[in-house]
Amino acid sequence: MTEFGIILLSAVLVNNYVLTKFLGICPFLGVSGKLETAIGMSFAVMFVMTLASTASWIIQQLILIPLDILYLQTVFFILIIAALVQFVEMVMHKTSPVLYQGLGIFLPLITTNCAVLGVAILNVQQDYSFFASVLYGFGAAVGFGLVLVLFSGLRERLEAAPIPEVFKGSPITLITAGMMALAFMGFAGLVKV
Amino acid sequence: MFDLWEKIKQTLPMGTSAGFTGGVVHSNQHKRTAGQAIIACPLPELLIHPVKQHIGDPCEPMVEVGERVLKGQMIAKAQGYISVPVHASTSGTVEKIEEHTIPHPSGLGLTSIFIKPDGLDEVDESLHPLPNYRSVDAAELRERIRNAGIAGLGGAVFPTFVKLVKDQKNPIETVILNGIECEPWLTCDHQLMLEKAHEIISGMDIILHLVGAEKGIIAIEDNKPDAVEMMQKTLQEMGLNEHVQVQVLPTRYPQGGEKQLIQALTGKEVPAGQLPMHIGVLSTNVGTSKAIYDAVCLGEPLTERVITVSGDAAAKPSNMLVRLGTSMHFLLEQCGVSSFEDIKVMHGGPMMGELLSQDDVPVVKGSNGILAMQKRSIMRAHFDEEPCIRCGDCGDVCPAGLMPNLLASHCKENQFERAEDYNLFDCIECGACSYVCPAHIPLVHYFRYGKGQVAQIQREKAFAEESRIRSEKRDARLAKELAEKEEKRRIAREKKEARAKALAEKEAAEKAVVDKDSAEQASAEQTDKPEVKADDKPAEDKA
Amino acid sequence: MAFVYPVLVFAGLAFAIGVGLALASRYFHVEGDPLADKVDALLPQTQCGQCGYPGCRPYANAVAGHEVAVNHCVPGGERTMLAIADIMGVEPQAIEEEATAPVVAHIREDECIGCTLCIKACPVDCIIGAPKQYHTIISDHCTGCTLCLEPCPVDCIDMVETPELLEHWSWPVPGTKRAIKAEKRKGKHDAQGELSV
Amino acid sequence: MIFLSSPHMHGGNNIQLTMFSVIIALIPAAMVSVFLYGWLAVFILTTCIGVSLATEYFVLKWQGKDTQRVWDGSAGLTGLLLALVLPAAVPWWMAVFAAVFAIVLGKQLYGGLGHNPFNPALAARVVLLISFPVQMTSWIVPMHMDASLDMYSFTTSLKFFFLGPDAVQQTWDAITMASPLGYLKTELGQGVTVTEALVNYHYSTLHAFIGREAGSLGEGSALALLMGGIWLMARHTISWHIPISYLLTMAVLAGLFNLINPDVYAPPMFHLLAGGLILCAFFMATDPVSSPSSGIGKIVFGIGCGVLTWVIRTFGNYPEGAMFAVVLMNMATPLIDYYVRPRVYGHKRGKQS
Repeated sequence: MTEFGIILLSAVLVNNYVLTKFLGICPFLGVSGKLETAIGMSFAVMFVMTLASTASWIIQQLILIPLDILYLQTVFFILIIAALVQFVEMVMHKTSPVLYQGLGIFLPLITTNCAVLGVAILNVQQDYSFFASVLYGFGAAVGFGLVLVLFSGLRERLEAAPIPEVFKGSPITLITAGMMALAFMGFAGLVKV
Repeated sequence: MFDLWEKIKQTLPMGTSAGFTGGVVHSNQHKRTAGQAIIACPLPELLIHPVKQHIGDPCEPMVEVGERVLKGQMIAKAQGYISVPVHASTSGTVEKIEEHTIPHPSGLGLTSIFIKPDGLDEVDESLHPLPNYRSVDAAELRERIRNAGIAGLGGAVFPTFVKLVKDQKNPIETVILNGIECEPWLTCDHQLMLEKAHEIISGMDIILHLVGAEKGIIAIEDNKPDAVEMMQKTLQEMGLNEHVQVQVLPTRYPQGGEKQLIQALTGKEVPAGQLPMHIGVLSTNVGTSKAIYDAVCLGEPLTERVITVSGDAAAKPSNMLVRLGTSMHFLLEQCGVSSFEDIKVMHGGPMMGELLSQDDVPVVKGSNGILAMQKRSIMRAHFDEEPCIRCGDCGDVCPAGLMPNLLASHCKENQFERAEDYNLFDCIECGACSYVCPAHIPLVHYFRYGKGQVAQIQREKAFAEESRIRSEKRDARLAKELAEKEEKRRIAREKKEARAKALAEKEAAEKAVVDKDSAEQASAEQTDKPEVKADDKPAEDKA
Repeated sequence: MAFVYPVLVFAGLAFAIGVGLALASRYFHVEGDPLADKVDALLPQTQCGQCGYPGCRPYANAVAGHEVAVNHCVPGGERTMLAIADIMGVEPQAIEEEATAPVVAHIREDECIGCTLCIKACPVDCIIGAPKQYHTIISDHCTGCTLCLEPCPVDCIDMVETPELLEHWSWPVPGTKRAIKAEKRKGKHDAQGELSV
Repeated sequence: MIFLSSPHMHGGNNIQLTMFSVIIALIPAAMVSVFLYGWLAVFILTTCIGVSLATEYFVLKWQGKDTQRVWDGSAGLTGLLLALVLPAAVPWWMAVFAAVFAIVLGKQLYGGLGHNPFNPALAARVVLLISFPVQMTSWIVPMHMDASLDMYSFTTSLKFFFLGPDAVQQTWDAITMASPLGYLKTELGQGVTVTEALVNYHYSTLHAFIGREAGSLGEGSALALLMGGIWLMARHTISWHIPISYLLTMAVLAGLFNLINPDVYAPPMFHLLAGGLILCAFFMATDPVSSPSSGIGKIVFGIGCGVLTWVIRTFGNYPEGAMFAVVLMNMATPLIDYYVRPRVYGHKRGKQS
């Protein structure tokens, strides 16, 4: 049980995908402009990442290892992730057209999102058990979502601030993200993995 | 957990009193006119009566230019339900009926009736005194109060008769008489309570009788101990002290706000979107109560009221009994204001009142105070806006429990949906937030701006929706017209064709008859016939 | 022949996923375009055609289909543009034409010849009149689209500003001394920028 | 025409007054720092405040803003707070860098006063801690502990501040010592129990309270900080919500775990008095700009700070978690303001109309 707790905590806070591994930066910067969109994106990523780590574990254990074709790992994983994203996109288009529009290009881009592929590959590298890998995927996604939502809150406030012209937009956003990463360093050593 | 927190909060010294949430404390130093006897204002040369002096629909003038009117005569009649009439406040002739600036922050005008007094002050006696009101039907009493033009004199000017209903579903249990007068500078209610205690309490008795309530509370802040004493004494004299009690509340602004007063006295909150009557409470201002007494027992409609005329530019501030329609400049001149150069005239108290434009405007039913303020003292309250440091003081003093700093920033950024989400429309515009703001942000102004914009957006939306329907209807109509035209054309064409065919047939038949004998023409007929038949078919189908 | 298995497995998996997605796409098929409705609801419905489309709905359809920029609605002004940009998830664009003060059309009746041409042009049917009779405009319904000006053969239609109503008056945005100063400075700054360019 | 809306009266509070009251409230703590570290403290204080003010002035000038705003007190306060969270061992360039960072990246780039999402002083301090962990966790021995140490005279201090330990012929080890928190962390890592570690350190609660332990400049005396903090609360310059909920959460958490296993978890009193907790609780977390506005939001903020501080102190690599905790909670401030709102009159809690 403790092991699972450590995996989760590590993925959410200590080894946060965005702020310490610097994975998934493009949606982190791209869809954090509005709180609602960020929350929607968090859920989409949570869904895709959890399923992706589940599916990649299954594929790894049932196909890649038995057939000894580990060199095709990336191709297989991308196939699975692309299908999942396609599926999420269809569901979202049906259930929430506004969110679908809000996420725009970033929704299909989850396909090539390094965080999602990263979670699949790091998972199999760390040789987790099935449940642990699901948890790891979920934890990474929660960490991503947490940071994304926090960041979108900050960015909504920046929107109203009289930031000097040259720093408006991306510069101040990146500075803020950097400050967040610094603050997250405080969690260093929280769990000894 | 949060409710527990709410309880703890009430006991802590952090901008909360036991009574209501938030609020600020003002010192008494501005109540310059406290304890000054009410003096009558002399008759001015012209009286101006705007046709709308209450919340609701405007009235319609019912006098002609040149007509002679008497004091208390109805000169504009109510239109719609939430509306009360306007009465002449002295006898004289109607000089003109045209637009005139009214006491409103916009400085815009409204149709007004100008009356030139004749100095006789002749009273219209069509309204009989009714000292024995208990024997009169409730509906008649209400109608009388309405026809007397009575609206809330505390400043909100909501037609009073609307509230005076005996509703089976929402029986009124408690009647609150509001003698709080929490605005700095104002003392008119205070003085009224000292001088007209009997009338006020009689008026309250009428209200209690009308709504069938058992319990009455007269709420007075503890900075007016003489009024408390006077009210208690009078209640005892009148033998009403069993039903009605005087409740003394700690001085705190905006305790005089209806919702805040109800919370402070009963601990109950008026649910959002509902009225005090829904929780069995009715509250009126002491001045309104006195006006009800005048209308019922003396047969006098609302033609005059007590006003605090003061301000730091007034040499002789006083509490005055003023005829409605009197010019404010005239009034201020009586109180020692000689020049209006460097002076801003304020209508109402400094916390919720409005600065008026330089034009001279008349006194209306809602005027509880007229203050002549030095321009520089006004500017001292309106410093330059500095960036919000989000200290949250505004939230601590907000009696509605809002987060004014966030609300204002959303209004500023034109994010009105967000602002509404933060309950913009629960703001009562009391001004406590702006009063404490260290950054001098005109928060109330932002809320008013936001509310106005939201209303405008709603109006535009409604108009757009209406236009869309009209446009769609037009398109449908045009399509229908087009279809009908086509149809008509087709019918016409077919008719024409049918006629042509009939003609051809007829001709053919005639020809046939004529040429029956001719053998060589029989072959010609054979060639014609198929053509006729082909034409024939559609006409038959249609039939 | 070692590569056959992997290829077959990969192809098989891809095929299975393809079938699955095809089925899902049928199940989650979206009818109509809810976005166009949302955009249409934001437009002022003046039906003025200044956007280059014959009315508000066609423009809404075009915007929802990403065929056209969001900044073409002149009467809607900046607020409408921002709202549409928000819902479409695109960057706001500058409004090219300034929206003017709200106006309504007014017919000078003594000059009207009763030709009914304006009646036909009005997109919201707010002009009443019969042939050879004076026409008049129900100003409460007029959207100020100016489409009736063109067809009038005697130019007897004016656009008049709507009067400011007391009950529609609203507080302007607070203007403090500092805000006014900053505005002035900004103006100067812009002017300098233009000069130096 | 300018429309002026009511109210036409003002209570008289202003930003300058607020800022200067906080500065005044920090004077006792600054005096204690001078008492503990002599001229070193004076140099760091003046450098930080001076550089902050100068940076603020130049940035305002560069942006074409009103340079009079330098005197609104916020830049001076940032400099003062920054100095108080720095250890006495920092060299001059680090103090200058931190002050410039705090004003430029912490505040002015976000649009100046009122718009910074993080507490500028703490942001700068976090950057220093991560960039220069050794210097930032070495604490000069306070003056009263080793009177024989020639560190506190004007010239030695000046040399040390500008040229480093070599210039004063001192080794780093001779002039520095561990703070109670750092010592405890190291000892616990080696399997020593809390009680033993504190005895070895000669830790005394009374000393920690009145200010005789090593630490950052302003952390020394809980007494001086409390005096200032309580005065501010009485003046309503800061509200009680954040400090009380912060300290209470810390006390409850530490107490609870101390009961469970007193060998591993330090007692609550130690946690409360150690490190920068009181300074953070009264002066950093209450920075109005980067903390929530509503009372309930502030309580949530304080609880969050408390939990994070305790978690980082107890489990993390860094001995002191208060600064990280406040900066982390600063990130959550907009969300707290959005989701945790006071109950609106006439509405039921949680249900927005």
